[in-house]
Amino acid sequence: MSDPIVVEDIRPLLALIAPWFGLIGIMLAGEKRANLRELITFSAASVQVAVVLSMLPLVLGGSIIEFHIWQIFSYVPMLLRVDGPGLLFALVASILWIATTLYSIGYMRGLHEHAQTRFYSFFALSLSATMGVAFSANLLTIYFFYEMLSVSTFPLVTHMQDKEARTGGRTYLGYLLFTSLCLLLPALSWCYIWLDGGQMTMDFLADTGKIGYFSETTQIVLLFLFTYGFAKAGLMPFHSWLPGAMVAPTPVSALLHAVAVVKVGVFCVYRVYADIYGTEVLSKISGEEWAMILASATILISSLIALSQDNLKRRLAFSTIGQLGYIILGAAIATDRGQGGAVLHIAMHACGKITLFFCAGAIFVATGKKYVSQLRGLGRRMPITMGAFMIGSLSVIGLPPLGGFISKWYLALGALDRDAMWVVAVLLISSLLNVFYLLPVAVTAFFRSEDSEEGEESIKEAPWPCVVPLAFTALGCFALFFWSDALLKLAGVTP
Amino acid sequence: MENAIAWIFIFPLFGSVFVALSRYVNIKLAYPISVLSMAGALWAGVETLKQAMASPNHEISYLLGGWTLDLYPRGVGIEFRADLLASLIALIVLGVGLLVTVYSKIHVEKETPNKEAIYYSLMMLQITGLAGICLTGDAFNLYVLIEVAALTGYGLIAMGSNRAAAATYNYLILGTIGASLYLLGVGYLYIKTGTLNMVGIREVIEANGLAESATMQVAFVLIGVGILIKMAFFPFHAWLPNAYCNAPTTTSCLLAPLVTKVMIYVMIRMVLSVFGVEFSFESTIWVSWMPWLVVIAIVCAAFLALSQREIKRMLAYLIVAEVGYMVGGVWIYNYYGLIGSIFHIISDACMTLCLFLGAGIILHKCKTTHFDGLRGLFSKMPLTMIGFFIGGFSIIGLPPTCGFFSKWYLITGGMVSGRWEYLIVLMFSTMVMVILFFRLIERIHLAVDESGKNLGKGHGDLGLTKEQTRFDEAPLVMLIPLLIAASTVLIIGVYNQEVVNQIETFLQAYDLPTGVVYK
Amino acid sequence: MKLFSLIPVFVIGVLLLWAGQDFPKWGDVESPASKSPVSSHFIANTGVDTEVPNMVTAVLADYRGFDTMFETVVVFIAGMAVIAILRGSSVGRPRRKDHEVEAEPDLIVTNTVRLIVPVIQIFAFYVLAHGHVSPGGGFQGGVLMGASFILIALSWDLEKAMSRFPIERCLFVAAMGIVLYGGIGLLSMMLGGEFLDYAELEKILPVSREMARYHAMLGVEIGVGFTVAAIMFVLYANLASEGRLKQGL
Amino acid sequence: MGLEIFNTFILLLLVVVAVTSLWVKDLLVSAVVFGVYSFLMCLLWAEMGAVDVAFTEATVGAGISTVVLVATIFHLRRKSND
Repeated sequence: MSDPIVVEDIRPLLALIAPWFGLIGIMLAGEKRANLRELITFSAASVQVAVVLSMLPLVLGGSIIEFHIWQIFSYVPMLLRVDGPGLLFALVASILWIATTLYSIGYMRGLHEHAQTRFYSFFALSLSATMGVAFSANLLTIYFFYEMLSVSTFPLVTHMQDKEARTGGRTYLGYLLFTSLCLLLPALSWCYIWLDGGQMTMDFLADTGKIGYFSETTQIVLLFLFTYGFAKAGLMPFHSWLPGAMVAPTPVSALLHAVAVVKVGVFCVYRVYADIYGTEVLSKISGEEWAMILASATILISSLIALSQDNLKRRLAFSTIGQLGYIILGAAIATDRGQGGAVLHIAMHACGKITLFFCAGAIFVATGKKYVSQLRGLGRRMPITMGAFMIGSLSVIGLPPLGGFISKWYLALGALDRDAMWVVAVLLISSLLNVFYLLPVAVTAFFRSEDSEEGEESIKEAPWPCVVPLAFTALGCFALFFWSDALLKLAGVTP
Repeated sequence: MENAIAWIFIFPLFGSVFVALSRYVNIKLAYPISVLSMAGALWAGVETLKQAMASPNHEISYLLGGWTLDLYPRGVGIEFRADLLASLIALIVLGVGLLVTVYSKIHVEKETPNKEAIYYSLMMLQITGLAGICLTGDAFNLYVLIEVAALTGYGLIAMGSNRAAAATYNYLILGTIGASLYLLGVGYLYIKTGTLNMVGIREVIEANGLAESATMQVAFVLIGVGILIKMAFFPFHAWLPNAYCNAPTTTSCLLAPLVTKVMIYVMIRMVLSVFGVEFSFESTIWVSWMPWLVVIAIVCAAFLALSQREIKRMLAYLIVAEVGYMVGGVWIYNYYGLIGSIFHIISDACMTLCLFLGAGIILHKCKTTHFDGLRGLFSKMPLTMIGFFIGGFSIIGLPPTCGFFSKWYLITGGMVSGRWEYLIVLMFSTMVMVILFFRLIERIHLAVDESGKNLGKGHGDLGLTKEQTRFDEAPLVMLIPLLIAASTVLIIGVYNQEVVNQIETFLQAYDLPTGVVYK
Repeated sequence: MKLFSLIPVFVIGVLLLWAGQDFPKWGDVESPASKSPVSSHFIANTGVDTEVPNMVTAVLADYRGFDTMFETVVVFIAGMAVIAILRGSSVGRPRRKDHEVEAEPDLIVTNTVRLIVPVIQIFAFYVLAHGHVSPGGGFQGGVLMGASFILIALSWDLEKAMSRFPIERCLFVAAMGIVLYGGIGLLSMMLGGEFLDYAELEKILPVSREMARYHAMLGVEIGVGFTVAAIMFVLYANLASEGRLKQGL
Repeated sequence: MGLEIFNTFILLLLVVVAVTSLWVKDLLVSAVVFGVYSFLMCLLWAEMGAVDVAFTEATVGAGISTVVLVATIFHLRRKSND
């Protein structure tokens, strides 16, 4: 691969600080001018999408965009760099932010939630951090934004301010900060002191594979520290924060805990596997086999747990854990196609899963129901919602012509590239399990006769701001399948 | 300005005397005089740092009384030496001093009525003492200045609540023991070296090969233990929490960020400049067991902090834990550990200042700092809370606050010298800090009481009246110092390289191990 | 508990004894402290540098004048701290009566004190002023001066002594002592030297550099004397009356 | 030789006095014994030729400190608990 052309440009920073301006505007508008506040959120999101999109041609043309913000240490800059996978992730996150904003308006107003200003403010902050992670050019920069994201999502998770929120918030921060401060920070420190005489930047582009200077044991230990240190990736046994965080309002669960936060975790892991270790080093050390096994175990176990969950959001949460396992698995396969599949899966799963969460939220807004067993016959009353749920489920399961198929396809190809048949088997089994825990929801809703309870007659679709985004993302699942060329190119996969 | 280093102590010294005299003219003058003289001192501190940075060997010598340095070992008079370390720490002392002086107006009028003049006077003498400790180059003069700082401390603490007197008594006894041990140690040094100048002592030690001398070893132990007592290192910490909690608010704001940190500075000064690296680390056995003591200290202090239900008391134990960090940073014996330790002195001063100023405001507005009284403070005083939690995040070590960077160097140091026990305990206490501060955030943010009972009616109702959650920010004279302190925490974090460069320039004069490097 | 606290005492005792093993001999002229160029400089050059015959005074007030200044400040702080702690602390607490004796001042005692106090005070001045030549100086002179007032307070009562030397005036005098000491230092700095470089005072005094040091030392000793005398009395007055400044013992 | 004996005697006495001042239950007695301690120190200083220090010890240690201690003790319970 020829060296990419490096372009100095401020646009990555703009994408980063657009939410900050949004934040100030949101704060100033306040609770009294709700419409203005939402308008500001919209415009911040639109600006972000526009900025990210405007970088697309350049990156597709083979160049990368860099922007130097600040010198963290004398030898480590805080450097933003837009390359294919980063841009893909940023695109997904920022486009879905717009959808989520619209959805939040319906959801939050529909439920008459409190402290909406705080909600929108911290939402914007989280998106800024997400952009930061997507565009980071070295390990320390990514760590900074990673921590910023942990802290800025805490008020969102504990939005309900009650006992449940406390438990959820404690688990959330406990896991995330424990892993990042106690596992990740020493690992980072270790790399930065010992490599290159302590003059190492751990740049994703320039320093790939340098970790091979360490002894094999050190490499393996570091690999584990990194994998578990980025606990947002939800790899078992550090996954319990994700179901715990489901106490948050649904838009938060949808965007942050199906797209932004968890994807930040897997994206970081991907960066470590693909750009710090690099396929070469990674396939030489035996630790990555273990990473694959752990990821596979996570996939299977979480799918099994998901089967037993009746609470719809918890079921989706465990499904998310499993799907994150795919991405880590793909990154750990250490072949170009496997890692490309991992990147693709970030986008594909995001689109599918956010649809499912939107639907769950819409059902809650319209009916107040949270459990799968309560959904009987709902399909006829809320056809759009449940139809979208069906599409989302199929995409997550991985059936063509939906986006989920492509990423799983490349994951399997990647596994075949290194003759890991058992990985393919894991993929197949887990897809089957996906069918078992996702399809019954839609099937229950459409084909089971409803309980004839009092007051059920009035149930109809959720408010339009809820329904439009979920229809949009459901259609997005198709779109991702048919227009996957650009994505493939961004992910660095040759079809 | 040629005599900037002298103005550092002249301003607060004369200021304090004039404040003490202001009662004969108009008591209202006390506050402005204090603020003005502290501002002057801060300016002198900045000048001194600039001069030290500009001078060729990165230090300036100021000879009090005008006696020359020519005579071996280093002259007959008293020397003030501002190398980069000294002038950095002195600058922090003066900066904290100015902020606390500005902050103190309302608290002093309320808590120590009719004693404002004496209060401000003692406060400025305290700062004189602490800044002097940083700058002096003479082992005995250091003792005198320690006494100045300690006595003013006793006075300032004892002016607090009813129980302050007993707390002061404990502090006084322990502090006196510590100072006496230090004095004995200096006496022994003089017996064996015949000089009191710090650099002179080191020169004689090196020239006469005194490393094996029993007297020197005992002197090292006496001085070391004396300073450990003064800095409230764990088994000797008993005086600190009571003293800081019962003291008047501004006293704790002034003493908490400075006293322990300045004593750690003294330890570093003793280890590097007086005894020398070789003697301290190679000829004594402290290196092998000090980190283990540090481990015990940090763990115990962390648990004690966890068991508190009152902000000021929690912060006091937190300081004890932080002292453990810094002492550990010195005794893991390497270059990065010392950078971390020195940087942590600076950042810890800033962040503890933040926290104590914030706690003082909470006390002023809510009349309590107990955890139960904190609900809804975010909507009541958002700016104060932002400042307070910037301090908290820095203590946890979240980027980009300065606490992250000092912790980074401490971790690096622990790794380079292979002191895993220190590293693990650092991680452990970081988690404790996370728990401490997010528990506080929970208590402020959530409508849940300690046992987990929901208090409000859901939907963010905190179970408080409208009156209690109304926007009611702290007075500007308190808010501005807090915000300046908070932004200093961030600024030092962002410009950490500027600070670290100075520390590195300072440390390059000493022969410290930097660890083996791969490649 | 008492036995327990003996342990550190013994540990430190053993440590100190152990340290003695390589001490120089008692009064050894070859010991580092005696042999060092610093000591020799004091012995040989004090007279040349400062014209002061008593080396100790020269070392205290000039060579190490900065220490002495802060020692004076320490005394000043002690007085202020005692006032700060005690003032208002006994409000509402009943005064203990168990050792109070209701009696007129004893005639013999008061008359003796009447005779002896002026002598003490003159002696105090002598000690202070003659410190350059003989043992003595600001601290000792100040303490003697303070003691004379304490004697008055002991033999009559506190109010009598305070009528001569009210607490407000005490503080003023104490502060003035520091201003005097620091002022001389500042003045010499203003005249172009370093802080406390008395020799620069030759520019305003009609004497040589050495004699300028000599006279400046007298000045700072007077400052020390002021502060110490006033603070000694403040300490006694406050401690003897629990900060009420009435009656006393 | 005579000086040696004198020194030893004074030093032994110092230890005895120090222990006594801790031992006695009556704080007033303790304070006075402490004065004695200072006086002995003063003798030692004088004997060593440090007349300045001896003078200071006499005025401050044996004089003012004792007075201040006694003045304070009059406002406390005279019996010590340990």
